[in-house]
Formats: sequence, C-alpha cells, structure tokens
Amino acid sequence: MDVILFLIFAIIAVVCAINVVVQTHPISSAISLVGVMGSLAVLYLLLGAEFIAAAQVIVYAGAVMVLFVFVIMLLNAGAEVRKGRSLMVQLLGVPLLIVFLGLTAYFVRRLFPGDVTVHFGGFTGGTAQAIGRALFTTYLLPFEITSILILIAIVGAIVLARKELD
Amino acid sequence: MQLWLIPILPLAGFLINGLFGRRFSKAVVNVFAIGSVVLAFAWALKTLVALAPLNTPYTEHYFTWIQSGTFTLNWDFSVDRLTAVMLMIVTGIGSLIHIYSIGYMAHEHGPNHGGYYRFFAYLNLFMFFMLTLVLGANYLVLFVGWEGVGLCSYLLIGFYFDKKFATNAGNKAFIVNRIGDFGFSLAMFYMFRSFGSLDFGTVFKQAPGAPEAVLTTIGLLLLVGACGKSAQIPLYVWLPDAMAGPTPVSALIHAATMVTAGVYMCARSWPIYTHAPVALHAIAVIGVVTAFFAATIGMLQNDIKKVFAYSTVSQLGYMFVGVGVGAFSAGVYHLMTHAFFKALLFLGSGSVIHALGGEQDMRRMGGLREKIPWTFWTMMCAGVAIAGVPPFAGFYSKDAILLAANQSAPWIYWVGTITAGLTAFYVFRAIFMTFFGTYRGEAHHPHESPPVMLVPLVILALLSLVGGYLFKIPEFLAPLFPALEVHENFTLMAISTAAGLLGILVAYILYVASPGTADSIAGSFKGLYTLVYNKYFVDEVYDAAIVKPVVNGSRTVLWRGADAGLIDGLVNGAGTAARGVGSVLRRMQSGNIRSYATWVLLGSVLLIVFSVMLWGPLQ
Amino acid sequence: MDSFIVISLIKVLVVFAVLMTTLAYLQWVERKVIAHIQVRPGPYRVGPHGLLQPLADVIKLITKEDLLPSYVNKPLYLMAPFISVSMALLSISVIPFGPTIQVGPYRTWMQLTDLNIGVIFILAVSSLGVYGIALAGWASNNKYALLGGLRSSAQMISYELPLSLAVAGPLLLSNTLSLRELVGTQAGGFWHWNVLRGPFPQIFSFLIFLIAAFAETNRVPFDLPEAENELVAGFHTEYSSMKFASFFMAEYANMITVSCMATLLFLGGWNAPWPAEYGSSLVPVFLFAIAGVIALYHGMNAARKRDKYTFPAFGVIFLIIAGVFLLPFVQSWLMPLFWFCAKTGTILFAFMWIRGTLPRFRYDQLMGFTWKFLFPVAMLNLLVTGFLVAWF
Amino acid sequence: MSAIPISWFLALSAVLFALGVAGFLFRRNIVTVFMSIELMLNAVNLSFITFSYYFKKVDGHLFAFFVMVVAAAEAAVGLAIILTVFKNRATLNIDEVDSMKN
Repeated sequence: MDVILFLIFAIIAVVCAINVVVQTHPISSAISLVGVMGSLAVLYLLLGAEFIAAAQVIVYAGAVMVLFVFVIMLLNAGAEVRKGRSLMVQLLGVPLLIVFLGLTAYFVRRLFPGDVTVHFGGFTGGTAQAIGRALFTTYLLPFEITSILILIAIVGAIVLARKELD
Repeated sequence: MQLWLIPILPLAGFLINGLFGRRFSKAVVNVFAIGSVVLAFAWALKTLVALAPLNTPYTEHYFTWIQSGTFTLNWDFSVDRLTAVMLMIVTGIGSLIHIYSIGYMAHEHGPNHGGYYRFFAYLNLFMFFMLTLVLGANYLVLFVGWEGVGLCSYLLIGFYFDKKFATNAGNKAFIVNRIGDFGFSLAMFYMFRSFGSLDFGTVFKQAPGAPEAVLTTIGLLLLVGACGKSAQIPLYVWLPDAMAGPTPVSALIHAATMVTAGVYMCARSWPIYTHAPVALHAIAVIGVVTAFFAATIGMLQNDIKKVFAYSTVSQLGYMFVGVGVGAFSAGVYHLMTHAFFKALLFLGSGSVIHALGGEQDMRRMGGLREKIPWTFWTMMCAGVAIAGVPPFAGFYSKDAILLAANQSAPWIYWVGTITAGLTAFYVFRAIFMTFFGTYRGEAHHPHESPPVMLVPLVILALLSLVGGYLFKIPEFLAPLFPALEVHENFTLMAISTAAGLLGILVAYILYVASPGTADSIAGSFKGLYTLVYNKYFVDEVYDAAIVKPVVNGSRTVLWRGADAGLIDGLVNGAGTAARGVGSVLRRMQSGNIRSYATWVLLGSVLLIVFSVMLWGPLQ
Repeated sequence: MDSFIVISLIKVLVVFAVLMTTLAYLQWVERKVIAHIQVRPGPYRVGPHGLLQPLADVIKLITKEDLLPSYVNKPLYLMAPFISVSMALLSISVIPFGPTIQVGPYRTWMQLTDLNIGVIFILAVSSLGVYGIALAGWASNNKYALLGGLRSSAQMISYELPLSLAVAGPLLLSNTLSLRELVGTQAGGFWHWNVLRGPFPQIFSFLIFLIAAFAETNRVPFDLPEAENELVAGFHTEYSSMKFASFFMAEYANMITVSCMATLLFLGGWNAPWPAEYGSSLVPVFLFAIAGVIALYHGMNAARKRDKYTFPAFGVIFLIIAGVFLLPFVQSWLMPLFWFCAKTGTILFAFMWIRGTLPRFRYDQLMGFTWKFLFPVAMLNLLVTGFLVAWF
Repeated sequence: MSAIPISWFLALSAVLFALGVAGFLFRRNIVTVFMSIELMLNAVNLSFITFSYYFKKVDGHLFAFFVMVVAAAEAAVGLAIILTVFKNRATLNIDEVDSMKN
C-alpha cells in the first residue's frame, strides 16, 4: 500500500518536474510545479509530516505559486523566445548534471543502505503541537528573525512594485 | 548606598550643560553645574556618615563590564578610608572652586561666546571622571577615570582654543601624559598576566606571595604612570604650561585633585610597593629630586601662576617622598593639606589676576595689600601653611613626611628640609612681590573680588590654618596602611621649621626690606641664574633630544620612505595587479546568469569530489 | 479493513448524493429567497412552487451545446472548472455532520474522514481553489475573463489572511485542530460555543470569518471576479453548459463548506443550543409540526387550484417528519444532524439575504477593506485571545 | 512489501533537485528560472523531512518550515523585481538582462 502510494506520487512528482523544465510556456510550468508540490505534500504525509504537508499546500501551492501565476498573468508572458546563448551552459551543463546526479546517487547508496525503511505511521512527531513547541522554544530566535525577514520582504516588494518606479 | 550617584550627578550636570547650555542663561548654567557638584558632595558626606566607621572596604557591584575567557572585569565602586579622604577632598574642594568660578568666569565669554557653559560642562565632566577614578574598585575603572581626567585637563588647558599657546599647552599635557599612561597600561597587562585579575582586592591578596621581580616591574611601570599624571621628573614639563587654562582649573585640576591622582594610585597600590622595596625607593628618590628641582625653578619665576605651578610640582614631590619612604598616610596627609593651601594660593592668585584685569607678571604688581585685603590675608594664611609654620596645616603633613624620611634615608630628610626652606622663600617672594612695596603696574584701578569668590577663599584659608590639626589623616588611615613606627624627634622638627622661617625671612629681606638686593645677587651668579631662570633648559633639551628627532624621523623615514614609497607603492601595485588579473578574469563574468549558475554547479560538484578525496567516502 | 472500505464507500456515495441534491436545491432556495426579498414569486412554473426547477436546469445545462472557443488554451481551459469543483468538493470530505451513527453492527462517524489537522486541510484545499478561477480567466484568452481571474486571485489571497486569523481564535479556545474534537469542546449549551465562550468570546472572529468567507466564495458584495455589469461575467465568460455548471457548483459547494466551517468553529457544530433535558429535542418537532399545520391551513384555503393538492401533501410530509423526530431510536443521530443543518442553513440564508440586500464593493475599497481594516482587527483579536487564553 | 527504503525518498529528492538545476541552466524565462529555484527548494525540503523521519526528530520539519517561509519571502521580493525588470526592459529573457556586463 505504502509502496504503491509512494510510486504513484513519486512518478507524478518526477513527471511534473520534467514538465516544469520542458514546457515552453511559464504558466504550464507553474501548473506542473503545483503538481510537484501537491504530490510532495502526499509524500510528506507518508513520512509523518502532516503539518508540513498542510503548510506545503497552503504556503507553496496556495500562496507562492498563486503569486507566480498572478505575475505570469499580469505580464501576460508568452512562450519563451530562444534568443541569446551561453557557451558555458551548452558545453558543461549536461555533463555536470550527470556527474552531480551520479555523486548524489553514490552518497545515497553509501550512506543509506536499504535496511532503513519508511512506513506510514512510523513517525508521529510531526504534529502541529510538536512543531509549535519546537518553534517557540528551541527555534524561537530563528522564528523571530524569519518574521523580521518577512517584514523586510513585504516592505521591499511594495517599494519595488510601486508606481513611482515607472 | 547608591555610590553611583556621586559621580553620576556631575555627569548629569555635564550632559545638561553640555547639550543645552548654549540656550541657558548663566544663572541656569550655575544652578546645574554648582548644584550637581554640591549635591555630589552632600551625597558623599551622607554616604560616608552612613558607612562609618568604614573599617573594611564597602563595595558595590553594578555590572560586568568585560567578560572574555577567564578575564572578568566588573564595574565596581568601592569605598574605604583612603577613598573617603579623597572623596571629601575632591567633592569639597571641587564645590568651593565651582562656586569661586562663578565670580571668576562672570565676564568670560571665551572663543565663540560659548565659554561659560562650556567651562562648567568640562568642569563637571572632570568631577565625574575624578570621582570614578577615586571610587573605582579595580585598576581599569581607575584607569577610565585616569584617562577621563586627562581628557578634561586637555580640554580645559586649551579652553582659550583661539590662542596658540593654550592649544600647544593642551597638546603638550596630553602627549606627555600618554607616556605615563603607556606605563600604566603595561603595568595593567603585566598585572593581569601575573595575577589574572585587576581587582584591587584580588591583586593585593596575591601580592605578598608574588616574586619580587614581578612586583618591582609592576611597581615601576605604575610609577611611570604616576609620574606622568602627577608631574614628576622626567614627565613634569607639562604642568607649568598647563597654567594656560583659567585659574580655577589650575586650582582644581592642576593643584588640588587631578595631579594628586598619581599619589593616590601609589598609595592605593601599597601592597605591591611594600613588597617591592626597589620600586618604593625609586618613588622616594624621584619625589625628593623633583621637589628640590622644581623648588629651585620656582624661586626665579616671575609669572605668579608659574611660581605656584612649580610649587605644585615640588609639593607633589613631597607627597611622593611620603609614599616612597613607606609613610603612605603621611603622603595622603600632605595631599590633603596641599589641596587646601595650594587651591587657596591659586584661587588667591586668580583673585589678584582678576583684580588686575588679567595681569600675571609679578613685576608689574606690588602694594596690593590695602587694595585687596581679603585676598592678601587669605593668601598669607596659605603662605604660612605651605611654609610649614606651626601649627598650620602644612607643618603637620610636611613634618610627618620628613620624620619618616629621616628614618628611611637621612639624605632625603636633608634635601627635603632645604626644599622646605626654598618653598617658604618662593611663596613669600611671590606674596611680597604682589602685596608689598608700591604698585608697579599700569593704571587700571585694582578692585576686590566679589563675595562669591571671597567666601571660598575664606573657607580654604580657615582649612589651611586648622585643617592639619582638625583632620589627623595618619590616625584616620592607620588601620589601612602598614604601621610605620615614627619616633617623635623635636630636633628635626625644629630644624625643618627653622628652614621654613629662614626662607620667609630671606624673602622679606630681599623683596621688602631692601628691594634690589635680589637683582645684585642674581648678577653675581649670572650663569646659575640663567640656568635656573630658564628652567634648566629642560624643555629645550627635550625638544632637541626627543621631539625634533621624532618629527624629522617621521617626516623623512616614515612619511617619504615608508608611507609614500612602500605602502603607497604596495597599494598602487595591488591595484595594478588586480586590474591586470581582473582583465583576464572578467571574461568569466559574461553577465549571463545561466553561465554563472553553471559555475556554481561546477563548484559544488568539485566541492563534493574534494571532500570525498579529503575525508574518504563516509562510513 | 474490508468493512472500513465498504463503509467509506457507502458514506462517500451518500454524502455525494446528498451534497449534489443540496447544491441543486440551494440554487432554488436562493432564487426564492431573493425573489421574496424583491417581492416577486420567483421560480413557479416547473413543479409546485418551482420545486422541479433545479431538475430542469440540470437537464438544460447537460443538453446544451458544449462550446469550445478556438482561441483558448485548451488544456488549461478544460482543467479550470475541474480544479474548481474538485477542490470545492474535497473539503467536504473532512467535515463532520454529526456524531457516531450505529448501523447494525457497524458504528461510524457521520464524516468521511477525520484528520487531526482538519481545519488546516480545509484552509489548504480552499487556497487551491484560486487556481480554478485564475486559470479559467487566463486560459479563456479574453480580457474580461483575464481581469476577473486577476481580481479573484488577488482578492482570494488577500482575504485568506483574515480568514486564517479568524479561524485561529476558536482554535486557541478549543486547543485542537481536529474538527470532531472542536465540536466536542463546545458541548453543553450555547454559552459553551466558541462564539460566546470565555475567556474571550469570538464574536469578532465570527464576523471577520463570515466577511472573509463571503469574499472567498466570491459572493455579493465581493463578487468582483464575475461582476456582470463590469466584466460581462468575469472569469467564466467563455464557459457554457456543464463547464459553467461546474463553476456554479463549486461556488455553492464552497458556500456550504464555509457555512459548515462557521458552524463547527463558532456555533458548536451539532450540539443543541441547550441541553436535551430542557426540551431542546422538542424544537424540531414543534417546528415541523407548525410548518405542517400552516401548510394544511393554506391547503384548505387554497388561493389557486393546484394549491388544494400540493399544500396538504407538504403538510402531511412535515407532520410525518415531526413524528420521526419523536422516535427515540433515531433521535440520537437525527437531532445532532438537525442542529447542524439548522445552523448551517441559517448561515446559508444569511448569504442569500446579504446578496439580496447589499451592493457590490468597488475594487480598491475591497482591497483596502481587508488590508487596512479586516486584517489588523483579526490580528488584534488573535492577540487578545492568545493573551487571555494564556492568562486563564 | 509495505515499506519503502529511505533511499528512495532521497533519490527522488536528488532527481527533483537535478531537474531544478536543469531548469535553471537551460531555461531563459526569468519566471521559469525562478520556478526552478522553488523546485530545488522543494527537493531539499523532501530531504529534510526524510532525515527527520530517519532520525525520528522533529527538527527537520522545522528546517523545512523555515525554508518555506524564506521561499515565500523570496518569491514576494523576486516577483516584484521581475515586475520591475519587465516594466523597464519589456523582456523576460534572462540572457537579455545583462547590464551588469562590462
């Protein structure tokens, strides 16, 4: 059951991620990305991270990506124009990516041999209560700093998007 | 007990006057400036009464100032009997001089018409730092006050900053003091290294067990600091020049309080010195040499304030002698009586100068006895006090020092006695030249000072007369310092008193009974006269031996050679090299984000590869 | 395990069927209510009192030609109504309608599934609903639709903030995220409902929630995404037949969801307003009996010919329902269901009432209202609630 | 067979991350590039959650939470910048936004 769920959503995630990269139109990419995020949320649930799963949907899919879609709609951005090029990317891009993937695969195999497995309900520490507790005790300072960061981001976004900049 | 209130009050006065004084009328400035100091005096008095009998030090902890590794330094204030004496002197004399200043500075605008509030703001700031110095419970807090009073001294010497000589004098004081402070800093470093602390209590507890070499080094380094602050040979040269400041400043800072900080610090460090006899002896020798040396210079000065400036140097030498022969309480005793009569002498001379509209040269004074009688009589009181005429203040303290010196090293006693005679001579020379004979100055009708100036004079005169008898400092401080068995010796007392009386007599003969004799004597000892009159050419020697080489060396080697050639060359070369490398490397900066991202990816891949190569595959 | 699947399947079917019917008839009720507010009879022709009107509408929408304009972005155009309606229906799945029900040997909750983060789940799913409207607006390739889509995404993101903050208030009081437990903490009478409960009654929260819910569901006075006199029909200008019906269904399903949420969060869910020993279980009996009597009375004095038969029929049905409520063995689950439906229905009625009463906001007023008024007030309310909860 | 090896999750995370990198490298539209970054962040989040499961500690969730918050802030500012860039240059092609060159 768990394996099937994992496979389904992992495949959805990968397919959507590929779609993000290959689609020429940004809005298709955006919708695909929402798909990735949604399937990741399911995987989070599988890993016992129910709060993060909900937060993933609310924050990422519900707010960040809506913002993306909103901006795409606002700019009415069309499909990508293939103009300009970078020799660097063309020469090194693909080989480097393959090397990178190979290295990560090596590390994952090396560090996490198959004896550790995941099954639903194997970890129940991800409740909203547990996260809230950690957030307001151990991680209080990062939390406060993050809130300041968000405040700065709000101010920055407003300043940047003001009409006077025209 | 809220010890912090004592220094904070003047600080508040400084902040108020310093920030808003420009908008205040003089009356308002007076209220804040004098009020804060008088309140500090009152609070200090109340605190000390409440803390009596103060057999053990009372310490207050405020906050941890520095915390670094094993080094912890607290901002603590502490009061013991020595501090109590200093507190009373500083706040009491300070209050009197503040009050006096109202009258003295009444017509003072100073540069930029900001003189009045600026003067009182600095004076209050000085009080703050001086009280911090006195109250500090460790060497660093003391050092804060030490540096702070140095700053205020600099600011106040250069009070007339539109006058070149005033700013020069300020710079001189500041720079000479740096040498002393350098010694003090080294002493603190070494102290921390040896004892791991700068707290008085901790250091003094460990001092008896420490090697003598360590203690001697620390003691000598501290002595360097004390020499700078208290104007001892060879660092005394700044004090005579410091007279460029207003007279109340000379009285408060350069006679009564700040310059005695060195004596205070040496007395405070007695546990170190008692176990370092070499350093202790060095104090005595420096003290007695300075006392004699400065007294001879003082004999021939014509500027009334210069006379008292050299006198101050000389008397500080006496205090050092007291400390140096192990009679710490006698040194502090003289510190107190000296504060009374020297402040009075300065304030009196200020009154004279005020009466004559700024005239400072004694050759153009004379016959002022009837014109300004209050000033005359109060200065007479100071004169007999400093001359060591029994039973006035100076007699007690000077006698205590000389007796102790005799026990330690008779030659110090004899030099000190001769100096006592010289002291009596030059002080009365000044008084006779000023108040006796006929008026030699130009027109300008001399007038008596206002009551606000006279009241402090009278109070100080009373203190000069009876202060030595009233405040028996050696008995008060007896529990604090190691007991020094001093045998009463009436012969020696009689000799030193006679020396003082002889000095007065000679001065009377030379400057009142038969004026003109002095000049003929000077003529017959032409060479010696010129040497002493020009202060032994010490300033010139320093200039030739230290200042010129340093300036020239800086100009040719450091500036032209090192700075322009080497450093600039390096900087310029670095710039050129960077541009050369940059012109190659900038090809990487294609302005194309995607190629940058490729670099990042390449970097991270290499990072992983390297980390594998370095640490091997994990697990 | 098997019984779990079977029961779940049955529950899904039941809820789906009931929900679809409710959706259809909600439309009828709304038309009727607004008609009566505007002093006109409303749908009247199809069936008695237009009762068969929804059926007729459905038939019309299904049989209508399904236009697919040539200039649209096809995949997204087709996906948009699907997203809308599925997100709207998804949130129903965690809403409990009542306590446990005993069917033979099986005991089950009147709820499809219970999440211990149920409240957050509903917020998450409702935040995804924006995509339907935004994509519909964009994929239609029509300026009115695009404007509608833009407006709706901005509006829904903006109003989600006060909505979430308002939800947080009762959550603080109840100290749980599970909708079931939420109701459990409010049992014992209306003074235990979160809207009135100490230490800080969530009245402000409730009002903010309602206002934000109106905006989230794009209802009057916040129906700017489809403002017909400005934007023709906003984001669904280009949609027709079943695709249009999907948006319609989504809107009404969302209304039901938020009404259920309001009931669960603030109004004590299926708890009776006062305990049964004081006769709260007789309320539905009386209500239905009175309705039945009135219907019978009208049937006897029929104004029109048809009423002679319809009114008595309704009267009898109402009386039977009243009787059913008296049966003790159904009372245990029927009473909670009744109270839940009554509360939800009241809020739904408020939706319609306000639609019939208030004019539409201007767009800048709409945004200013949420950012400058609703959001700060919700924040303040949350702060005060938090402090008081921590205090007591 | 109802348990998934933990390495599968990490492999999925790596694949998603690599796809994000690929998107960053090969796409020219600023918005898409930005979305690739979000994809990478999501991949990292998956790793965090997986490690959290592995160590049976909640800390990984907190990291993921902070990543989300920072990503939200980043999106707000980043999109504002994109809007401004588009206003000033009327292009979304990342290769044309290179005035820092030279």
